[in-house]
Amino acid sequence: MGVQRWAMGRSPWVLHFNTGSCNGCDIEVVATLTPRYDIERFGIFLKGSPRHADVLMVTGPITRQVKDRLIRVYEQMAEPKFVVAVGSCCISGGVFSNCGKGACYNVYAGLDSLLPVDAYVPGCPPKPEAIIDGITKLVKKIKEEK
Amino acid sequence: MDVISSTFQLFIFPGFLFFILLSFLFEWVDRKLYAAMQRRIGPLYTGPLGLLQPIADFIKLIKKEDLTPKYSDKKIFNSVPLLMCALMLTVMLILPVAGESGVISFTGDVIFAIAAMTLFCILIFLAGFSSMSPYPLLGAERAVLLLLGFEIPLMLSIAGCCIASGSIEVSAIVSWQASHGWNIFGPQLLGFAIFLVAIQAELERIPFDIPDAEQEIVAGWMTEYSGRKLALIRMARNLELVFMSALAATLYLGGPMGLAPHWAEGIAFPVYFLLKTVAILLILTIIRGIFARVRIDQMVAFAWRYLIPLSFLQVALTLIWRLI
Amino acid sequence: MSSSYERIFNLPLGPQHPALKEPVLLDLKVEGEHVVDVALDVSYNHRGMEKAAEYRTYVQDLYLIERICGICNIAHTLSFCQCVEGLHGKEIPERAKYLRVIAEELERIQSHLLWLGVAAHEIGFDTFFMYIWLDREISLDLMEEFAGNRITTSYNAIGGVKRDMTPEVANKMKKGMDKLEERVKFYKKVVLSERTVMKRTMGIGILRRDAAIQLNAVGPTLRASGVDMDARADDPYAAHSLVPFKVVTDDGCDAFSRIIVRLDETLESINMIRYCIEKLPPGPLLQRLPRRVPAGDFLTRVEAPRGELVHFLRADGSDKPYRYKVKTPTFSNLAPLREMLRSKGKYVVNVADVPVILASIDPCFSCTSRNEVVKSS
Amino acid sequence: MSIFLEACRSLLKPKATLRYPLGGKDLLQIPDGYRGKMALKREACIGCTICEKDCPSSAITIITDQKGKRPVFYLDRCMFCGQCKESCPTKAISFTKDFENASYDRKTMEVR
Ligand code: SF4
Ligand code: SF4
Ligand code: SF4
Ligand code: SF4
Ligand code: SF4
Ligand code: SF4
Ligand code: SF4
Ligand code: SF4
Repeated sequence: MGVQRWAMGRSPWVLHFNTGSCNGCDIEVVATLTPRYDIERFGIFLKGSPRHADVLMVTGPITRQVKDRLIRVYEQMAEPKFVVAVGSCCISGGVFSNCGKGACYNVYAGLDSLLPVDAYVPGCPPKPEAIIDGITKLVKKIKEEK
Repeated sequence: MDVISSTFQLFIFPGFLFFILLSFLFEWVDRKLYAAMQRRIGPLYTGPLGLLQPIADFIKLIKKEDLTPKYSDKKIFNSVPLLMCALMLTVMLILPVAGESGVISFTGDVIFAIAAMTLFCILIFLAGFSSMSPYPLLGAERAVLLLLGFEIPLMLSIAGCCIASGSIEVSAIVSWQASHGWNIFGPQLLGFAIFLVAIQAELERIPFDIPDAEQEIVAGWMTEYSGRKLALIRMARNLELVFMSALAATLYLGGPMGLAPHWAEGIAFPVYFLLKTVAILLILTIIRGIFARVRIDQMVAFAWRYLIPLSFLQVALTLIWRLI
Repeated sequence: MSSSYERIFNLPLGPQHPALKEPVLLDLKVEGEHVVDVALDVSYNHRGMEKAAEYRTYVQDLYLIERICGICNIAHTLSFCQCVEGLHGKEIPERAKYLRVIAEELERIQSHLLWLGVAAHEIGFDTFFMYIWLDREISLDLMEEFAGNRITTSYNAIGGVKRDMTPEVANKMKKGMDKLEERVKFYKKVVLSERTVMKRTMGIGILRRDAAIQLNAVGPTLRASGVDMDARADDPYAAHSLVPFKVVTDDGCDAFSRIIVRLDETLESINMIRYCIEKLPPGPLLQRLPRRVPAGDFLTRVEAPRGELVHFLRADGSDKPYRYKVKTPTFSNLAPLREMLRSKGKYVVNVADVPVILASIDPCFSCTSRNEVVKSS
Repeated sequence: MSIFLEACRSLLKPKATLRYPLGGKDLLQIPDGYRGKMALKREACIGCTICEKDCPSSAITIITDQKGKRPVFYLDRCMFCGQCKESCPTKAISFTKDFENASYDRKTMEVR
């Protein structure tokens, strides 16, 4: 469906989920809303309710405690839905991925072990421009696939 | 012929289609101006200058999966969005767009408009209540509290207009203004101000966006809605925005009437209508931009302490003015 | 209000909630619109950092400790470096001390502006939020130029700092400070004149002076209750004994005076940066230190943007810490927060006030999670 | 009231938004010291493996190519802290201004 894909790519509403981040990534995600970056240009809103959102933007290492919530929120979202992992912590555990052998006892090594991830935005934290770059790449993917 | 023209009027212009498109346009204007006040751009890449953004949002939501929470009261939960749209579309038919009267016009249609606004609030309450989860419940409760605050000033300010023109019919108010000057240039100026404040509350916009205050109760009464139903709710709210601005223009700014040669009235009047309603919308958006949200008890206290006495004063002034 | 118990219900805020940028669970007991009690669950952010620190070398730990928190990463690395330097018993070069103060104060400006924006957002004042965050970009641009990244800077190194301040950057910094000063003064004017802001913050989140001391509040939360306490003044580190500044206090004890305290502190920080740029002594940046740290205990206090931050290091002579312990400002402010969130007598807390009160201590729980609930299956 | 005046002034002022990405990357003024994606000067690297040992998030693995040992950087774990650059005795590692590293696939996120 051409129209559907067009509309989907033009209005991806984002739900931001912090899974135990150090706040670095979160403030950069929020910063993308602000005048300098203004992601509303792409029709993006940051939504509070999982029911309204299309894109789950996860920041921070996924701690054991928050895992169930994360999955619950993902399940509450309506199809079609997408997941973006922002920041090295979220992609792989980042600095927490190296405790002797493997990740720290309380952190999952990467979001992709829990949810299907559509785009990765590396950085610690990624610049707001880098997050925008990630979103544009995601939008391209939405338009071409699904 | 008559059937065709009235069907055209009902469904296309100035009927449903016109209003729906207008509602999308209004959302765009609202978002763009709001962004500009914050030195942002707002929607930009969807269509020229982002004009198609509201339509993209709508289509996307329509196409999304539609979830109904397990514990909700399904009948009410599912029907409320549709009812909201239907209600708004019906009540909009009384708005005069191309002439003195709208598609439908009858004595007492002003009362109908007021009733529709109240009904809309009740639908909001039902929407929140039927979701059966804490945030929507709190939102619904707040919506009703809000209604207590602004309903009376709203009615009284409209009553002021009715008293001034001696009629409770929209077309009569419009034609009265055509001959006596706009309501806003009279004792109704105060009424106009009260009306603007009250509809800001009715529309649940900052500073009175209390029932869906994001920072406190997520999306308030809308929290559990998704997909098609959310699309309808958003549309109903945009329609309400159009309706309220248009009603303000009709009651206070002389409706669609204005200077135009007789042969050009068919075009000039809708243009006047648009200009005036958009002007009201701009005022509403600026108000939204420069205030912080007040608390529900502060809102109700404000309404009872200032708005209601003032609106009584306004009615009294109008009465005196009429008698002289 | 009558205390009919049927009307009391639980309203969980979080762990995923638009008012909170972090996973935390505030379990409110609500009666109508009034909060009667609150239980906090801050365990969602527990990443096991203190344990992880024992498995890394000091060089690696620097970056781990930095990621306790993004917003005040400089305060954390500063504490860590001071612990290590302290055990070595070495002074760092004078120039590095000044540069550390500049970095620290720049971070404070950034953090306070961030917070002011968030506070504006919490009361639904989005336009104000946008203006503030637009101006905050000035400080972030300076940070990027100065340290190489906007947020997580990795500026401090064990034994000094990593980068020098070129005259060019110094010039930009001075210009940026002038602009920021003008804007912060404007914000103060707005806060002092905007009725809706005052309505939403005055008399909200009251923490009396004695309660603040008793419950061990720190930072601006404490100073807004009229207590004159600041680790920079009481226990000077880096170049703080040489850089003059005023400890800002206010007697309002409510959310509003916390805004004022933070705004005034920002102005102080701007002046401190100016002074440091002016008086920056020449010399080396880094005192190279061996990778193995002598055995011993060391504890430092640093005034992070949110208040006093305490780091403790026990070393056993190897190149890895034996034990590392962090006590962060938000953790200290949690007990006062609970006090603020409970309606008592004439003092009522509305649900609508909860985000404002929460924001008023400037919480960030990423450094605070101390425990994890383990389900025994 | 002051915020109203500011809003009016803002309406007249140019927008603060940088039209990235459609306006191009040149809009952004990335300072020289910015730590973006790293680059390796292959000739300079002597294969000492210090960078691997010091990397706090084990984002570096040493592999052997025709010239001997050398590091590979995994961007999905790297946090752009700059320690590898500090540690390298021959200054073989440097940081570029490239920040556009978003990707669909974790496996492609590496610098060889
Ligand atoms: S939990 Fe495992 S990986 Fe983490 S520090 Fe302990 S031993 Fe190392
Ligand atoms: S990637 Fe870096 S900035 Fe982001 S949450 Fe992890 S440590 Fe913090
Ligand atoms: S309490 Fe804080 S510092 Fe300690 S392990 Fe947990 S997150 Fe790390
Ligand atoms: S109080 Fe803790 S979480 Fe908050 S900014 Fe400081 S270190 Fe970070
Ligand atoms: S109170 Fe519990 S968590 Fe804290 S030190 Fe004692 S045993 Fe450990
Ligand atoms: S920048 Fe830091 S995390 Fe990345 S490879 Fe180098 S040392 Fe490792
Ligand atoms: S530290 Fe430098 S020289 Fe040694 S392996 Fe790494 S890049 Fe090569
Ligand atoms: S300075 Fe020389 S001996 Fe010391 S760690 Fe570096 S390469 Fe090895």
